[in-house]
Amino acid sequence: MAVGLDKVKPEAITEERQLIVDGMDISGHWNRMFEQRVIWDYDTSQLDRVTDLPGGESLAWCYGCAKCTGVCPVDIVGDYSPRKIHRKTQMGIDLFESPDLWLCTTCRNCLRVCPKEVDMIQIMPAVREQAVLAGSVPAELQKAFEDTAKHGNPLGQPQRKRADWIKKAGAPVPVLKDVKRPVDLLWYVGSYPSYHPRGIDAAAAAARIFHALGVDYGILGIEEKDDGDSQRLAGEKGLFEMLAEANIAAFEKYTWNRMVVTGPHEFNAFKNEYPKLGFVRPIVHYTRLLVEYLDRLRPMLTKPLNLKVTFHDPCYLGRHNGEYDAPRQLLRAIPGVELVEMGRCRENGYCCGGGGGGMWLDSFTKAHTTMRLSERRVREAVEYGADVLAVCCPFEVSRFEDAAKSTGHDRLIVRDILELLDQALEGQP
Amino acid sequence: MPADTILIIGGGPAGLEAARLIGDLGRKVILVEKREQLGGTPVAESYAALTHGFRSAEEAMNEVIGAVRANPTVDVRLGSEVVACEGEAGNFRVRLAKSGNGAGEDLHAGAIVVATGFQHFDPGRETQVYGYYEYDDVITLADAEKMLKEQKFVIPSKGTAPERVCFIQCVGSRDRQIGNEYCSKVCCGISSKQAIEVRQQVPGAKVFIFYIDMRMYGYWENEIYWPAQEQYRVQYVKGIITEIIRKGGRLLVRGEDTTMGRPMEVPMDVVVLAVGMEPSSGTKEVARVLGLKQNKYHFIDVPHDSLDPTATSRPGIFVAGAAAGPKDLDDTMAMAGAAAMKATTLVARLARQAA
Amino acid sequence: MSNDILILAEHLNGKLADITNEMAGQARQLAGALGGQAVAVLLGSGAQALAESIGSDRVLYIDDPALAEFNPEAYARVLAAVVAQRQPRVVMLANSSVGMDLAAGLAVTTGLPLIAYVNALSAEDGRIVATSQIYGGKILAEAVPAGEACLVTCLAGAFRPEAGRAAAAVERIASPAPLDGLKVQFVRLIEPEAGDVDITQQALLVSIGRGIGGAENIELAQELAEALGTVVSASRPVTDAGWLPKTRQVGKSGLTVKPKVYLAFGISGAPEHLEGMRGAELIVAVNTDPKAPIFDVAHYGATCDILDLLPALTERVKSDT
Amino acid sequence: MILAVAIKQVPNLTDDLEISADGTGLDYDALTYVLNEFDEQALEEAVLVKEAAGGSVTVVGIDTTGELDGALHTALAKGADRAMKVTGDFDRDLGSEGQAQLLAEAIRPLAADLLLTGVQAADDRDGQIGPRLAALLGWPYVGVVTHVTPEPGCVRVHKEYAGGLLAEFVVTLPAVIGVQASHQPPRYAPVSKIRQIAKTAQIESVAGQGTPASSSSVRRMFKPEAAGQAEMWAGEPEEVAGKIATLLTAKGLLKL
Repeated sequence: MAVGLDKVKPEAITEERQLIVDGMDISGHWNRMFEQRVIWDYDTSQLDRVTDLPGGESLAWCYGCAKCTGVCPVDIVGDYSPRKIHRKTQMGIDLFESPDLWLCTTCRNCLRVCPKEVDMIQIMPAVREQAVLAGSVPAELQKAFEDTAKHGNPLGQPQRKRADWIKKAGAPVPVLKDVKRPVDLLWYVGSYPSYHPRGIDAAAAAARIFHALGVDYGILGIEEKDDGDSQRLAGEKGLFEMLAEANIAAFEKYTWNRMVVTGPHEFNAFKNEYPKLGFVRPIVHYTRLLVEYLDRLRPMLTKPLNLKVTFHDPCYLGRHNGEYDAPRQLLRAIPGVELVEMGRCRENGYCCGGGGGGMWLDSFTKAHTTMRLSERRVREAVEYGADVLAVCCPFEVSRFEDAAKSTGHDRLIVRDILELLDQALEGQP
Repeated sequence: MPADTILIIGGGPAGLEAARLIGDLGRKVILVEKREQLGGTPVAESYAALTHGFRSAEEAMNEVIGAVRANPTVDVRLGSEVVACEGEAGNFRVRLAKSGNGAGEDLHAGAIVVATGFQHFDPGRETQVYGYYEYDDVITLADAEKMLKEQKFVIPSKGTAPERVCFIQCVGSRDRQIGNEYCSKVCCGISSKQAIEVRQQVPGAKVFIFYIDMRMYGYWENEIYWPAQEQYRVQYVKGIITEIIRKGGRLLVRGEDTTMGRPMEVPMDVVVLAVGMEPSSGTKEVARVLGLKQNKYHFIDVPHDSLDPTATSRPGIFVAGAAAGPKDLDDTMAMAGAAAMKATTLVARLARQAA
Repeated sequence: MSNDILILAEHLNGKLADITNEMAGQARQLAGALGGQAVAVLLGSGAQALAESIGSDRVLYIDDPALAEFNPEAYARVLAAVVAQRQPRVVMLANSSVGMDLAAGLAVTTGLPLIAYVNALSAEDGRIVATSQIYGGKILAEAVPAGEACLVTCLAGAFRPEAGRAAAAVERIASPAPLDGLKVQFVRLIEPEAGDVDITQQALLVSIGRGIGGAENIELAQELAEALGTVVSASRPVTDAGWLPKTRQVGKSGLTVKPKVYLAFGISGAPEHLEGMRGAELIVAVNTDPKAPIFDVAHYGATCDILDLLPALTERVKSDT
Repeated sequence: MILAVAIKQVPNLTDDLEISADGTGLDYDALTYVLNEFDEQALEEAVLVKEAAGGSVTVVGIDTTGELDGALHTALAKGADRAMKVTGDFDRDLGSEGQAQLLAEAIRPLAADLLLTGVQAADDRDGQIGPRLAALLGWPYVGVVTHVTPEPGCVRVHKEYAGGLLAEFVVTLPAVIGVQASHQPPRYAPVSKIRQIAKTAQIESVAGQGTPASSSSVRRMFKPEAAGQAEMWAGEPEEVAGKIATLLTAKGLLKL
């Protein structure tokens, strides 16, 4: 099947298996003859409810040009786009109770092209917050909120085990509490690299690379908590603020020059959101940091990998923060790597589906779309002939690996750029 | 010796502006107006606020009228019509008749500016699809202007504040069956302006605009359309209304929501028809008396020369404003300035050549 | 004041609870050290036989139809009267659904100190010393009462039972306190829902705790249990979360199990849980926290991740059989 | 129905607990606190009763940590209507005996019909608060309860015994109920809501009268002997699986 052609059956023609109206059996395809087709009212109060919220205003600005629909990753696997949200709410459909509310991954591709700057990155969190306050949240997302509130990470792992991964690092990992001296870089590891087995692989690779390069750094260990940005975008702003306050206090406890982060979501949080809470410090994503070290790193990359690699731009590194080149520079520095670009790349990069809370809405999203965004992306990588799908966001490795399995493309290897660099490093097995 | 007087026909915005400018240049101007008052349609039809700037129409027009009245070289003849015209550029002999009593006057003019304006399309005239004369609560932009000016926008049949108001665009415009294929240019903007005013005066009212395309050129886009949508939450729905029926004490407008691809039947308290512009009876009559060529729609034809947009088919006679086709006030005033300059320079040139 | 040790005998559905004789044994030792007697108090109706099966020095059997079933208010009244009359050095109650309803209230009405969650009780130079197991079994606190006398609630399994030893004398008396005008009315007993499997009848149990992480991982345990021909049981957090039915719960508020082998996966070993499974012949515990109390009762232990271990073991079992 | 819920904070047991220098208590400075999980159940049951029967819920606690506000805000976010704290110069290890005395004074003026509290807490060294409160207030008490159904003038409760056996009681109001588990899992209070409430909510403060003395004292606190009896297996999951399989075979539970 050609990529992108499988659209969901529109909701309007869903057939009720059993339906009796006024004593008449209109089950099955007979439904279609009797469905309510006329728009009988425009109850704009639903739109007003959205636009009355701080952050929700811009939904009213849509003049229906539909540019967003053309680039919305969700519309490709479902029936959803900001324009459609505007029209539906204008017609009186309640967004607060609609599954649409949870489908947006805040990937920012709509905002990139929107002539009216209808900003779903503000609208969705604002509306979701109200839904969260009203207790109307998909169960799996609520579980992630609860876990984050209770344990400081959405995986529900104990806080005291946050630094346990360093036992698997294969290189010394300095913890600031123990080193007791200023460091050049504070490495914010992040929840998935700290707890998720595939995230730990990337964190361990980073530790080995930093060690090989002689980077002067330290981590917060068990003093680190989830950045909370995706929870904010999913509607739990209070949780974000709570985590941010705790993190900022931990950051300020130690002396360091710059912060390096593993994940784009965390990068976005510390660069763009934490400053609103008074935390303004230099932040760098690991790809940019390693590009700075490239002159020293390149000679160490001696083991050719001989792979055709394609790169998936993380929404929160690329579109949200404008970094497209650093990851590619790193990949090109690896001997034997042939970099092939997918059709959707850079500014128009496709979304893995994990942003804006999508990471914790897997079954929900699955139920409302024809396929996962990650599955759609994996197919594209295969279509463009890649052996390896390279990523640099801790959400993505497990998402794409699962997607490769579920789409039958087991041959596709998914690796964090850190893992590929580590693999090419001299002396690594 | 060519005449140095310039005749201006029409005391609306275009005629007034032309008279003011020519008068300020020290030339003799005779301004002829059929009505017993100056100010044209904005005054005669009680316009509320003018775009752009939302200034009171009455106040703005009084300023122009005052400037004309205060100018000693401008001679105003109210209640007068041009009934005959002979001669050529530099030497027009024009007969004026006092409306009603037939008293006449002969004038000698070096150039003429026609500024006889437009009239609103009569929505009851053609196919009656919107029931303008049938339903009290179906009104036109002009009717709405009056209510807005009085700060009393109500459901006409009840006298109470409306909850739901809609505008139907392109009434009498862009319609081959009616014979008006042209776009009236201002109705999208005026509807949006009125929608803003309704939202200001009746904050509880929901306002919808049903449209084919929103045609908002120039400042209308950013000064009217975007604020109407973004600040005043006017709802724009693509898909024009085809018919209006009465249901449960309300009006039910029926059409298709083209974006959703579904029929719509929407209850409304007030329906405002965005009627377009047609040439006024004065425009058609003056064109006949002066022997000016008219276009297919009976507006005064201007030769399609972009370098000369105020010229008519008769040298020495210029046209300004909506007499030459639908136009907003900004364009009308600019065209009046151009026509004034054209007429003045022509008379000066002829005088120079004669000397 | 006497040097007697009073114990509240506990019985339910016509059966004496194991802990009664556990306390009786400890009470006799303590009474011996203090020069008093271990006196069990049994409240009931038509329960003479039960009274006779208690291994204390003496048994005070208070027989009243109002005491046929446990009623916290009636029990509290009677006990307060008995304590007032007998002035014991120590009153021992079980840290059970019954004892927990009574002890703290009795402490208020009698003015005696209460030491709870006791797993060790002794007399040092005539003074009572009791050790409480608190903070989920992580901490022990050795405490002494301010005065000479005190109340304690005892953990199940803490003391060796005085098995098979009949009471020397059963004194049957009427209730020393009026039992009318009760504000608490017993209505009925509700047997646990049948239909689901009976985990008490299994020779082998795959038991999971909070370490399973989420409902989605229950399947891993189910697969192993299926391969082993048994069922999955759980600690309280798992059934509270609704991941498994209540009938699978092992522990204080669940069921007591005594299988040949008990596989405790991701169970930390709160005292309430240990109470329900420490009787298993062989206990294997797997928990990533090497300090988890479950390792105190387990015979074998490992600290690997159960989410890795469960599929590995399932695989192994399938390939072995 | 006027409902009251008595709550308390307990050390977070997922932290490593340390003993203080004098060996008679915990190192309180190294602790973080959470709401006693049974109190969380009691609060949920109270809110469920309120939702079924109407009325109001007042949450009361002794502020021994200086951090009780957080727990009270959470309770308000979950549906409590009033929050009260008893303040004073209290020790961190103020026991159930002292807490119950202070709580009884604070609760008495509320004229509550029903007081719910957690059946126990991890630090109840000197017994549970619920029965003490009941005795001090002169109200009946039933504990280990999993279901509270409001009826006119009374509540019908299910009390749990070992093995899943339940007893049903009818308790005349006013009464104290010790909750083991609410009949629905406690709801999630969005942090957004808690923080919103924290900005606006009024927590009523009641000054505690004196510092109650304890009738028993801890003379030594210690951790249980480390390394219990278990023989520990090292190694990868596959190796552990192999050892378990061998054991099961030896016990005749796994037939080759």
